[in-house]
Amino acid sequence: MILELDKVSVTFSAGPPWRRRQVPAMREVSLSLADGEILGLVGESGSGKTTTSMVALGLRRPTSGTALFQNQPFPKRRKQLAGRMQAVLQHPQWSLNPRMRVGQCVAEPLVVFGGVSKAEVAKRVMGILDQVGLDPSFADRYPHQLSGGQRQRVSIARALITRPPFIVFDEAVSALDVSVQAQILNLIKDLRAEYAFAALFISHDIGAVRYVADHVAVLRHGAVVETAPAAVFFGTPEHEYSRQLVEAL
Amino acid sequence: MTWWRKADWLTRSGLLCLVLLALGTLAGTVLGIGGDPDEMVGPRLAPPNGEYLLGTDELGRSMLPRLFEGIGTTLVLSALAVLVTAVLATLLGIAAGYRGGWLGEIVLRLVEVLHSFPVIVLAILVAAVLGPGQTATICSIILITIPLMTRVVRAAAVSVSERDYVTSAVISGARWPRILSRHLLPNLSGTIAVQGTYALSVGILVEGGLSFLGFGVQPPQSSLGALIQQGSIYLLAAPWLVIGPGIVLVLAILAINVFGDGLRDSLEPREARSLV
Amino acid sequence: MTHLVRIEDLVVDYASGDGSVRALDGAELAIGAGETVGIVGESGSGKSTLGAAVGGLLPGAATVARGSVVVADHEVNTLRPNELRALRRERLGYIFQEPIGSLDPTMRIGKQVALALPGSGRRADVLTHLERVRLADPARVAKAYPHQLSGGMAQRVAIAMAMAREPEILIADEPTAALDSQIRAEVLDVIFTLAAEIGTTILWLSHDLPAVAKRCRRVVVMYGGRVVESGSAHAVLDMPWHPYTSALVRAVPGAVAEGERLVSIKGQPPVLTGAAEGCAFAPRCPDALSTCSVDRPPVVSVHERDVLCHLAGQQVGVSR
Amino acid sequence: MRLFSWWLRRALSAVVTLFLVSILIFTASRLMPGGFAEVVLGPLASPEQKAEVTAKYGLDESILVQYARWLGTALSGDFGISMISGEPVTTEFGLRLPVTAQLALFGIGGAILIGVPLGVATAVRAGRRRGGAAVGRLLSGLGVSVPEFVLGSVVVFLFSRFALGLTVGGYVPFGADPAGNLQSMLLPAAVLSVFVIAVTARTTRDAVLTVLVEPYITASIARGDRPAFIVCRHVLRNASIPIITVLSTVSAYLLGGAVIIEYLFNLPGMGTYLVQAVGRRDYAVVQAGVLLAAVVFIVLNMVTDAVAGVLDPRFGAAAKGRKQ
Repeated sequence: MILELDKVSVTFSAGPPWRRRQVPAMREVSLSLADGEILGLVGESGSGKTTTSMVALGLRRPTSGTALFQNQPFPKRRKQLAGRMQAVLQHPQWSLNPRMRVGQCVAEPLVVFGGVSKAEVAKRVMGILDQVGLDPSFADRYPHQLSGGQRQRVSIARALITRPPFIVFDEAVSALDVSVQAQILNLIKDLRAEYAFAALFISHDIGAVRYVADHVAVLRHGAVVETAPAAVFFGTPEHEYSRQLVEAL
Repeated sequence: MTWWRKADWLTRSGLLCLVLLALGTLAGTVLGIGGDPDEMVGPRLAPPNGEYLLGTDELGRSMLPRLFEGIGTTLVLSALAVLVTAVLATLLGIAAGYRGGWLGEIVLRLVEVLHSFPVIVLAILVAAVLGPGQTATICSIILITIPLMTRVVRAAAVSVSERDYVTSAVISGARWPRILSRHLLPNLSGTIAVQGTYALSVGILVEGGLSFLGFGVQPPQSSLGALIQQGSIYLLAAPWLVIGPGIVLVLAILAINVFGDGLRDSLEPREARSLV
Repeated sequence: MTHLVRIEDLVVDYASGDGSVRALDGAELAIGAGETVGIVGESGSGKSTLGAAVGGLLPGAATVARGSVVVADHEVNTLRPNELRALRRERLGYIFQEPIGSLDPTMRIGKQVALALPGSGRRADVLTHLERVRLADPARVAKAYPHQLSGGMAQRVAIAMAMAREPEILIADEPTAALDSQIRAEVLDVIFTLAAEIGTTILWLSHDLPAVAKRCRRVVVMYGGRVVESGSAHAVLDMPWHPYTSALVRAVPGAVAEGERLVSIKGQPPVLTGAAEGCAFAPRCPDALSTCSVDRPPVVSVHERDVLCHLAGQQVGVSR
Repeated sequence: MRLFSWWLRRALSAVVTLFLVSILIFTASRLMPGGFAEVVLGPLASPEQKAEVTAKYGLDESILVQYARWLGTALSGDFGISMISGEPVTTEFGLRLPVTAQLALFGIGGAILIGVPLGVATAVRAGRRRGGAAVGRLLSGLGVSVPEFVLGSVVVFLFSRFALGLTVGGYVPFGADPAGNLQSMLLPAAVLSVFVIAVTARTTRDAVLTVLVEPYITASIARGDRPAFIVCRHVLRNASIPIITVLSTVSAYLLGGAVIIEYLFNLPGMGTYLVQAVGRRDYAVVQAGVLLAAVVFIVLNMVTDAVAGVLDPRFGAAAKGRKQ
């Protein structure tokens, strides 16, 4: 198993110190993700999708329950995870540092990981840009010279450059136009076939999830209401809420 | 410079005016144009004439070299102070904005305490403690400009550190020196520059005010504020003593403000909306 | 047949940092009273600009370079300010994308609705209007401030305000894009039933082709600042004539059969700086002819269906 | 209830700030050059005399005890005795506060009556024509760029040199001669107002411009509302928070003593007094004056927050959620 969440709950505290309220964001969420598998996570806004992705990435510790990555608890030092997990996040306009060239952006995870020569980094950057369908000349451009779809390609290139076994796609295609969204979904599918990474694919778009995911989990009010293999889920959804989602397709 | 091409005429004139002022002063001081600022050369309180372009003061010193010295002192003191402010405010603002937690609370509280004093009153308190002079002027400017700049940098740091590229860098395993140097500082530099220009104009204003009250730069050293203060004693008999430094002072502050406005507009372009 | 809205050869430019961007590049549209029209397009296709142009609501950076917008026999672009306001007040209703943002955050809902009502809006009238948009507890909503409402509730309030004066035309600019999928359907139900009751013509701007096809009689597809295809919803969706429309239909991930590959459109939507030389879709079009990138395609009209494509003549010939 | 707890927090926070401010002022006053005894007795006093004064004022006790005593007496409204005049500081302040307050009133009046409308008008007009923006920027820039002492000097020169109807200086209390008082206050108030009005107008313009692009303004325009209606019903209230914040800053600045104006026009207000006190090393007066200015500022800030909470219902909620 690459990722295992076992009865993970996360609560935020709100209110003044003398009257703290606990706001639950995840309630006993259990999910598991095998190597090379894509798990689609569906839910409305406020259902706990983002918190789940934060836990999966080790950016937030569970209030209770355990989260295991590659069968081990998340290390204290972030550096130990370098190169092993990456994320493609939501907002196209802020996914890339506007002050860094595309080449530097893509190279960053590799540079942080260390132990790779400059020439090797440059070679790998060109290679991965080609893989995501961008011309090598893009390496010298700045993000503001790119369209939304191109930026998302750069984000995917950055995520893949260390060849991580696990990637989180958090609403990675939601902000894209339909015609470009299809390109990116196809790209994700093609790259998965080649690199065999496992992924958590988070989206409120049930159609996109159906297209890329092997397994589906439905979140509602912070709790998982149904998990099933994609074929089963879209054929015979069990939970009432899942049925509504599939019907809306 | 793409920036220069995009800027409008007003912003360009502001920057140009500032550069000319600084270069002119430098040239005037280095080349000794108009003679020695401290030498009593001519008649007392002579109006501007061919020999003394800006007239002479009550001791018969030529005003032109004194004005050069004055601009130099004012600009150097303010710039020095604002430089310190910029460095401190950036560090404090990022610490409070990116790190947050108790450190952020302490920084915000300190800033609020400093912010609780009216500008000139704080300067007076500093002058009372340190005694009038250049040190007091610099310290006053720093203490006066630091609260606002820290707040603005903090707010900007909060919003930058919430952006996806910072999260992505953290997920990649990047540690804070890299986050700071590659992500935060480059994306905060615009905000810092804009706030820096505003702080510089406040700095010049404070120097002037403090020297005008007699707590700033002390004679025989001259600064724009000190020149105006000394000149105002002979205001009726020799208005040129005030007019020269006054015009230069207004020009310098205006140029900086106009330039700062232009810089801000280019960083945060805002559209105007008609209500029709 | 007289049209309620008639847009002819409309060209709109936006001033931007380095020059200008063309948002509308000769858009043509005619809408009759009582129609339900869905305007579909990706971001940058010009649909929002078109919607804004109907009410003379273009922002300051926009200039109308050419063309006319006629609403109920008034030429919008040349109306005097007070005539334009009268037109908006008496004939038009607008709903925007941001439900909570469209309401004044410092004013209670009841007060805002009252201000939108004709005459002096009384409390009873306010509650009636809030009930009409099927808000569960109108009295409580009337007392609330916008930030205390959910997106769906706020959008219902916005609908109530837009429909308060029973407009002839309702322009809804992506009214559900910011809402969750379940609430979307409910809000759209409210809009369409209310409009049907009052007899309001609907102009719904959306990027969701299937959703539009479900609710609207007519679909208008925009690309590169022009209307590239328009016609009855079923016809356009079932047998698209324009290559862009057909690509768009096939690019929706939910529509593709299990195990089948999505057909994506290569390249990116264009950003025009001036009039497009030929067809704006030509660089991405799989069937482009050599004329496509040089000559602007003419409108081909057959059976109340308009297509803007060099290929359309042949296709129509074949399918006839 | 929630509002109350927010209020409690806000008040506590103000008290903490005030406490820190008082420590800062106390520390600063201890750091001022020249020991207390030397200042009282002059530089020629003998060591015995110094020891006597030191004991008398409790200066031989620990610094904490001294601070506590100072704070205690200050809280009860006793700021000690001015060393120059020998009168209680409170009495001296009582004489000078009215002058400062009157000046402040003129300034605040100018800011509200001229600055705010000017800012609103220029912001609303900004969208109408292009090209005029740079000129507007230049003018508003000029307003905040002319230091009071420069403008003041010009005014003093003009009115002293040429007979323009008003005289410079010669302050008379309002109670003694209202007409003469107004005549003497008119010029300083006018000079003061230029800066204050420019600052207010700039902030107002910025705030209004920000509000004008909000979707609810577009929605209001789309409903066919008139510009005047939109400004009164929607724009003003939503732009109010930055505006009242700048008004409060301006007020605090004015009440803290429009030091330079008072000095220049020789008005016997708080500012002039404070400048004299520093010059004569009258530390009790400096301490009290600075503390008073800070208190005014902090109280005004609290009032501002209160007004903001009333004007914008989100404000209280946002301030409450800040610490999450």
